[in-house]
Amino acid sequence: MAETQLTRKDFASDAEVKWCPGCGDYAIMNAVRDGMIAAGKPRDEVAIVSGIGCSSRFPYYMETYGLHTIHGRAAAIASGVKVGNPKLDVWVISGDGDSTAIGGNHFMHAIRRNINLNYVLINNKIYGLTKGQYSPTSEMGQRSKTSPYGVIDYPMTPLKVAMGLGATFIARGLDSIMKLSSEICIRGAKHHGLSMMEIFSNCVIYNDGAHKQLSDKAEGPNHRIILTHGEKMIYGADNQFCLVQAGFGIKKANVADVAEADILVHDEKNAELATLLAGMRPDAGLPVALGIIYADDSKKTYDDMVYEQVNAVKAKLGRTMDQLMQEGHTWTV
Amino acid sequence: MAETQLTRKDFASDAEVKWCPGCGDYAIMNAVRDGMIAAGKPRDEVAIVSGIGCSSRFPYYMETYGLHTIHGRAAAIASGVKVGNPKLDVWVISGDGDSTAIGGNHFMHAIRRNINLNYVLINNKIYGLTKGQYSPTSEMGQRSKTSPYGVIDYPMTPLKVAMGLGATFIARGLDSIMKLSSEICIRGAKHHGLSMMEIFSNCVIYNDGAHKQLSDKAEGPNHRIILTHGEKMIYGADNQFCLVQAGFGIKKANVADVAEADILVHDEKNAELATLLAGMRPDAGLPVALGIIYADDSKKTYDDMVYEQVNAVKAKLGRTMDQLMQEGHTWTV
Amino acid sequence: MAENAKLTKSEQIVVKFAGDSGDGMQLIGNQLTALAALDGNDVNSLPDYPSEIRAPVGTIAGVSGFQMALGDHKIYTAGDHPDVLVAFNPAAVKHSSKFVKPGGMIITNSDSFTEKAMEKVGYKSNPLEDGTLKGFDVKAIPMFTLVREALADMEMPTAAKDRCKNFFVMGILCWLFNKDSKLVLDFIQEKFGPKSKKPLPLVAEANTRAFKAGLNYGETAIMFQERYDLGAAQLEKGLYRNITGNDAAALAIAAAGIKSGLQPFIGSYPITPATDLLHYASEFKDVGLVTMQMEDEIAGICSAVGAAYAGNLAFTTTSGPGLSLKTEAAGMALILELPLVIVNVQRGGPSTGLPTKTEQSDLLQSMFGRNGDSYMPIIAANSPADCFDATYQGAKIALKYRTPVIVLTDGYIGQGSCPWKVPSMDELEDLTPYVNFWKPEDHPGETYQPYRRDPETLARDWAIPGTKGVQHRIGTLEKDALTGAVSHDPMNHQIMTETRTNKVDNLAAVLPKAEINGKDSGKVLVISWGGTYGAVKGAVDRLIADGKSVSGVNLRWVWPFPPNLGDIISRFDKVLAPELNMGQLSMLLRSKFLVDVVSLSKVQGDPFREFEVIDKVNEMLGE
Amino acid sequence: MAENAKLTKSEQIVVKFAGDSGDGMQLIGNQLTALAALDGNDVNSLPDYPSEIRAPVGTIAGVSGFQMALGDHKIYTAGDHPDVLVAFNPAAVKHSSKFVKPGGMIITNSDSFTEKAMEKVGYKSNPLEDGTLKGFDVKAIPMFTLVREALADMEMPTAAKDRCKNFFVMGILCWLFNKDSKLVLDFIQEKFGPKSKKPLPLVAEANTRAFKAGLNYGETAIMFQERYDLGAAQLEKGLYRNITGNDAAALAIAAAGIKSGLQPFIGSYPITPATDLLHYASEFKDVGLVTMQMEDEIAGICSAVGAAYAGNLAFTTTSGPGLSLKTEAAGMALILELPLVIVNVQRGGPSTGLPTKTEQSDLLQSMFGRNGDSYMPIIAANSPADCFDATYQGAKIALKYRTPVIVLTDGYIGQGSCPWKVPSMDELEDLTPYVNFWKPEDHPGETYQPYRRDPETLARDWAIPGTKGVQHRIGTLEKDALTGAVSHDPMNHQIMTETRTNKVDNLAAVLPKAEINGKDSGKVLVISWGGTYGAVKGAVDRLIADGKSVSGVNLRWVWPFPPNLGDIISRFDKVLAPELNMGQLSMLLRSKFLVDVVSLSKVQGDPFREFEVIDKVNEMLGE
Ligand SMILES: Cc1ncc(C[n+]2csc(CCOP(=O)(O)OP(=O)(O)O)c2C)c(N)n1
Ligand SMILES: Cc1ncc(C[n+]2csc(CCOP(=O)(O)OP(=O)(O)O)c2C)c(N)n1
Ligand code: SF4
Ligand code: SF4
Ligand SMILES: [Mg+2]
Ligand SMILES: [Mg+2]
Repeated sequence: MAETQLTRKDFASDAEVKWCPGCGDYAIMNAVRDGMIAAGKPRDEVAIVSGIGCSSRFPYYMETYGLHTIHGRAAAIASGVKVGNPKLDVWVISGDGDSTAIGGNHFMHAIRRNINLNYVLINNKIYGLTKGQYSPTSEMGQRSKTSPYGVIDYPMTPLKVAMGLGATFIARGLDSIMKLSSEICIRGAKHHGLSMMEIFSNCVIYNDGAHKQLSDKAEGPNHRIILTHGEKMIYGADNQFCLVQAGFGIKKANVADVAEADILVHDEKNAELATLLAGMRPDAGLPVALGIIYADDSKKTYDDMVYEQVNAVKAKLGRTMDQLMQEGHTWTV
Repeated sequence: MAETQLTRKDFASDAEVKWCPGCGDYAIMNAVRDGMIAAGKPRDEVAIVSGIGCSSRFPYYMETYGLHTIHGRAAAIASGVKVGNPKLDVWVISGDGDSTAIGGNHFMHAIRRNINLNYVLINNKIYGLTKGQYSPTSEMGQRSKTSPYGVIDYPMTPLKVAMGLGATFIARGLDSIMKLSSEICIRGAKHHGLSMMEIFSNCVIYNDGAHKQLSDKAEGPNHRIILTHGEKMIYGADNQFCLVQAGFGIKKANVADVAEADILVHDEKNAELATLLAGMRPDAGLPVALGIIYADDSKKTYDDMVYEQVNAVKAKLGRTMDQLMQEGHTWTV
Repeated sequence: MAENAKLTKSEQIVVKFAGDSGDGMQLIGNQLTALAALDGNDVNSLPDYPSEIRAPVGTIAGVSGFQMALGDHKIYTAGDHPDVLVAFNPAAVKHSSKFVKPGGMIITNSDSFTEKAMEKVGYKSNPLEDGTLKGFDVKAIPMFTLVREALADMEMPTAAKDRCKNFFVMGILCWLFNKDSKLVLDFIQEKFGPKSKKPLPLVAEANTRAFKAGLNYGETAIMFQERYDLGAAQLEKGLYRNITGNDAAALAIAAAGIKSGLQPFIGSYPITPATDLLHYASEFKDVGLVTMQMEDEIAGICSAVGAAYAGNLAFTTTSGPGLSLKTEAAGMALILELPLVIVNVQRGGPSTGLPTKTEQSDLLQSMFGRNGDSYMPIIAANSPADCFDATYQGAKIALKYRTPVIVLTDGYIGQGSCPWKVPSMDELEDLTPYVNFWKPEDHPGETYQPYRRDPETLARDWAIPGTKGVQHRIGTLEKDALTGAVSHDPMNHQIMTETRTNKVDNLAAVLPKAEINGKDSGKVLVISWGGTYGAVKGAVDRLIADGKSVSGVNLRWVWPFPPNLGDIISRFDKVLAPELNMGQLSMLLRSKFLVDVVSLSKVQGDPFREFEVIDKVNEMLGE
Repeated sequence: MAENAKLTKSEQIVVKFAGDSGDGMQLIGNQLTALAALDGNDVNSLPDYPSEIRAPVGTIAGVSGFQMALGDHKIYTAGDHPDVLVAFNPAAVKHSSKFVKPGGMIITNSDSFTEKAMEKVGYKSNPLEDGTLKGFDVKAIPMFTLVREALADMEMPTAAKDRCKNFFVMGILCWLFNKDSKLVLDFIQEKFGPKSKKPLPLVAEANTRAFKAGLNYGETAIMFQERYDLGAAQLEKGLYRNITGNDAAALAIAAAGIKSGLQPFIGSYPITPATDLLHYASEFKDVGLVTMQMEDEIAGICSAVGAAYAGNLAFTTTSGPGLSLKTEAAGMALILELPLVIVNVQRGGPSTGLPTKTEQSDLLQSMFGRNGDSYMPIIAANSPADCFDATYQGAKIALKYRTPVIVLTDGYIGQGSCPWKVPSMDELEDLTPYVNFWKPEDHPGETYQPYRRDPETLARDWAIPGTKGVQHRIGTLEKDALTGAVSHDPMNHQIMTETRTNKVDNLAAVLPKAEINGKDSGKVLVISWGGTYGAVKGAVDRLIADGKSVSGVNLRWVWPFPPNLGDIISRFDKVLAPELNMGQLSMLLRSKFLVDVVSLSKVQGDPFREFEVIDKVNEMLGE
């Protein structure tokens, strides 16, 4: 059917996109469209569920089924959509506030249950829609409308938490590296299980430059590493840095100073390694990990198990509704 | 003052304890009392905040200030108590459902903020008060009133999640090992920062034997390891097993088969190690880690920073309330 | 001997069991209920247990009770004052004897009146001897002694033998109420016999013997001068089953799903006293009912909204505090205009309040507990069995009008039980006509408009994800009255707000008219809703029988009100609304009809007794 | 030239600015507000911006508006129809011209009427020329051209120069309204001059020139035939400041904490339109106000309850959907009987609804949005400045009665601004008497009982953690009426439920009597509450001036009602309640007083205009 030849354009609804000029979310939307194209589902079998936030306006701009819900609950609602109709390709689009502040509990449990959702966490480290308050992913000391003297909450690293919950797929992208974001969404779309895709986005109005350290043309490459399965962990503007093991941890080294064999090789299937990679932060002298950090298709999804159980009970007991109603002590008058 | 010579008895209120005979919570209450004694605060400077659940009945039985609140919110309420009056020694007592189901979001953020709370998570892997439904810590396949055909949710490991959130103190105890629980509560009480103390409890009515694998006289020692800082990780009924490093992970070995030097030594201050230890599960062939798994006093607490900031602003701006009210454009009529 | 114990015909007997919560009071209560029901009586029961899982043994706080009324006619409540109290220990006597009707019978286990047990509840001397209970017909029976005798030659621990006292008592009652002992013997076999799930031959044997010993004791002990004989109630013909309100609602959920052709779905989180509903529903996987126990109430309703969006027939179940957590998401279902049924089993409030006790204090929360102008229909179940129909009707209206509906029950009817005439699936109304998903093939040449409405019901056109070619976006911001696109247009908001309100108001027109119990006009009209139905019906019947100018009307739908309610009210001098709250329905009636409705308010964790309503009405009649 | 432009005295001028949301409409509006206020006028303003952060440039959806009324007398609203509309682009003209009063003035930037800009909003031809605007006094001014000329020799990008058009317009208005230009010049220096936070000499220079160019243009261009001259309003003597409702509430929170001797605490979560309150309050660290931005609304109120328990003066701030999430925890504060103030800035509902628009539809949610019978006092602010007093009074009652109190404001008064007579801390009522923590030393020989009550207020004895020797336990289960220990006793629950209700009802007796605006009796009584105060006050004043038999009464406390309200109502033939909802107050009034209150309901995200109230009253008067 024609649907398989879909292009990004086909996924654009006729609603006018209302993000600020320069908002990072534009690029991310294209990446998500690439993911949907790759998944190959017809548009009318795709449902996007979002919460509330600038990023959560996303569904309006997509030529699929879309549900713009309430703040923080997208993961719980999407869980119901997926279990309600497992044939649908269900995406969650949510901001850092939506997912890690008010939505934290549903974020946790959707990951724990490994429901087969494609979850895009658009992280601009700020509450954009409400005009600039700090979020759980904002940095210590960051000044915002509600932290005029600086944030005193330690920032949360969503992907690290996700690994603690047994995530089966985690990846991290950056709005300004379009190609990478697309790869992530394509792999995520195909992953069987919950794909947690955190993509850094730049809020030009309320947190401009939040990711500059990573996106900077010259310096960026020295503070980020783009992981590829099976390849050595070498990074830097001139590939001068690498990562090596140190005890149970990872440390940065100069390629020049270490034996090639000591340079770590990325393994998407290594959960312990992924946990460490997900948590790397520049303030600890380590690069931020981008790309597909962890991907394991071997774990059953919650939605699969729901229907396995339903079918098992049908096979084992197979009562009819009339039988159910007539169970127990009955008598006739 | 006499208060320093306090005994467990002194911490017993005159309310009749209404837990079922044999409930694991009795032992845990004694451990907590030991912790409070060690902390050395007078009873009227101790506040216990609990949610709802059998375990959350706890405050009624303690001769301290106590607040039995609503389901799942104890951590958020206790955060307000501690910030409201940092002089108080504030304890949170909460069940696995209270903390990891409905209370999951507050559990996460209290840990992330490292508020100076002593948090006892009483984990019986069931909803006791409501008579036996599975909880997020229940095992796959477990049968309960709401999972007559077996649980299909993957279980959550609270301490692993806690490490993902940057916890500064995590420990795990078992109701039947009284001495260990006391040690944990004593260290936890003294820790500056949020002390997350998970203590397994046996619900004799609705989930009897949930921890049998660990508590069993004969077999228990083969499935658990009691960690001591600086000591080798050797365990087993006859100290026959040990833990050794395997890549970025940990594996079980027979003491007989490995060089002594390869046996891991516990280091409370190693976060990467702690993350691995917190996540060890018998179904992965590893013992459950008990004892103090991680303890790091170096991180500032949220409550400290609140007042540091208040004082800094007082010093820097030091406006009076009248000045605040008269700010901006004013005119006199 | 039996000969000289005369058999008195009686119309209704009220029995109450009281003992330690560990002593299986609910079990024995349910057994007698079943026994009486199987014998053709109508039965209504009211369990009443402490909120602690295991309150301390032998204390007042630890007393677990189970009251029931059996009759040869339709029974509407578990009765006012027990004719017979079976109190298994001193605590039970102390706790419950005061409720027994003057001259009523108190059967108790004299073996349990030890010094220790008595002082634990503050009896200085033995109440069975010191006249504390004078005015009652006390039967002090050494149950342990007699049961141990009966099981003397059996190899089992005394504790186990003592547990058989319950069946010993069943024996006495079986004789006392002239029931067919075979039913009990069969029951013992069913439960413990070889064909049972886990056969326990020893237990079966022991209980059988204890039961027979009880029967004998009744016949032989001279202490019983009279026996009660209840004729069969004239119930509608059909297959009957004794059922609790929570179980009935669970069945209705599955049945409604099947009859609508949609997958039934429950997104929920456990909470007393609603949890039993989820327990029972969780067993229905084989008929395709999907239940998700979510991480909290918010996720419970949210998963249900998601399932509804995907085209399931979605429900969420809860009690008071849980409902207050669901309010924001209920508002979402409302503005999305998706069908959703919220079953709320009311309990004592505010806050955690009295979790195991009944109350009707969530009515106004159900009406108004959402931000913005957001009205939704509310239906109330008026008996355990009626929970089936109320839930089924709620589902029908939710589908037909594309709206969330709240079904209100309460701890009393949710946990209480009564006989239920089991419908066959064929009898139940077909719900498929109310689904009518919008599909392009049914509307050639039309373009789909998510908020185009059916002119009569105002239900919007509903197309679910997966429908070919009509992918579209909806959300919780105010939206255009036709396209559903986000709209900040002032007049559009006015129109949408009015439309949402009218949708619910219009429902009134098609709701069944309220039926009057009694004359069309008169001095006092008593309005009941939900759990107060039984006591009011019983009271009004008795008042009418006494020739009083009183009528009753019951509200099945609490919002909107039935079309003829205003007219009915206008034909009475005074209006009384008995409620287990501080006057919540009264306030709705007053504001709607500007009538000085008198509120009879009771908040004691306990349903109304008929006499309480009768006394109030008489007071209003000036008598 | 100035000479031939005559200076007409006028009592009130309504001005509206409209332009792209990026164009600084709110800024210029606030500047004119300040200018007029500094000049002694009374001012009332109403911002109105799109909910999108950045709605597309040049579209209707992207139009940001700011309306204000300036007068030589007390001004209660931002006015009905603008006398002068300043519309910066075609979209603004299309969006706002219809509101302008017949014959009113429309000042616009003719340079912005490009083909592209016009077709973007569907103008086929130029409305400035094709008669679309006939009936209005259109001043089409080539602003860009004129400003660029004025700044010709300055080194700055044209875009930057064009931005100076706002001060150019300020120049025109300054002349048109006969204001003192010095005030504006000072303002420019304050903002950009050498002494400002970040000096921008170039911008200062450019804006100064643009402003002067505007002044000149007014004087010299023959297009203006008349100027307006407003005398100073007779305001109460004192120091004034222009303030928004949210800022006023933030100040009240800090002030109440200080005057009660307790640490002020806010536990909150951002939500439009309440967030500005939290923004401003977050700056008050130096006076010791602690603000915690929590992970969600539930944690926001829960942290506040915790802080209250610890002895802080605790607040939580939110809007509609946030309030619905706080309901369960509000019930906790209620049963714990702890002081807590919930400030709710109402917005358009249901669900996410219209986040940036105003509405009064959370009244019934505030009344009833909790499980169980759970009443709490509700106070409503009736103007931006009044948000200070309403919040302060709310805190006082919360402390005095140990109860949660809800303070209702709305998007209109929360974000709108008006002059505020700044009180000195000495003037403010001392709140320490209402704190009186229970300390053993004050009660020799007494034992502390958490639920012993003050016989008059029914406030319970309050001892906070850290108090020597009185450690005790309280919780959310129903508790003993004296000791606070868990109690399942039926009568105790009845007593406690009644006590909690009475506590709020009794408050009525000591509340200030409602004051009548107009005669004590008559044909129509108009009842206002909160944000409707201004429009009703203005309307009733005008109706009275026209000799109509109309009076007004405003409800400061919405629950309980003022003691004399029933008496007042009884003295009027008809009662009207205008509300920005579907009739929520009406329903409370109807049920309480059994009077057929007429509801004037408006849900358009926009406050009432005086004429809307006047028309309705006239209709009721049959005129
Ligand atoms: C219940 C509720 N609480 C708060 C809000 C206000 N609110 C809307 S979006 C938002 C946060 C947005 O931040 P984020 O999720 O990071 O999305 P972004 O705008 O940055 O893309 C908040 C606090 C709301 N709409 N509903
Ligand atoms: C808002 C709300 N939802 C649900 C409940 C019902 N409830 C009370 S305790 C509980 C779970 C108890 O489990 P846990 O926290 O593990 O404590 P335990 O009883 O096992 O010690 C539940 C579901 C409630 N009281 N309030
Ligand atoms: S405010 Fe920030 S996040 Fe929102 S649309 Fe604009 S740039 Fe994007
Ligand atoms: S039910 Fe279980 S958890 Fe609750 S008190 Fe009894 S044993 Fe303990
Ligand atoms: Mg964000
Ligand atoms: Mg538990």
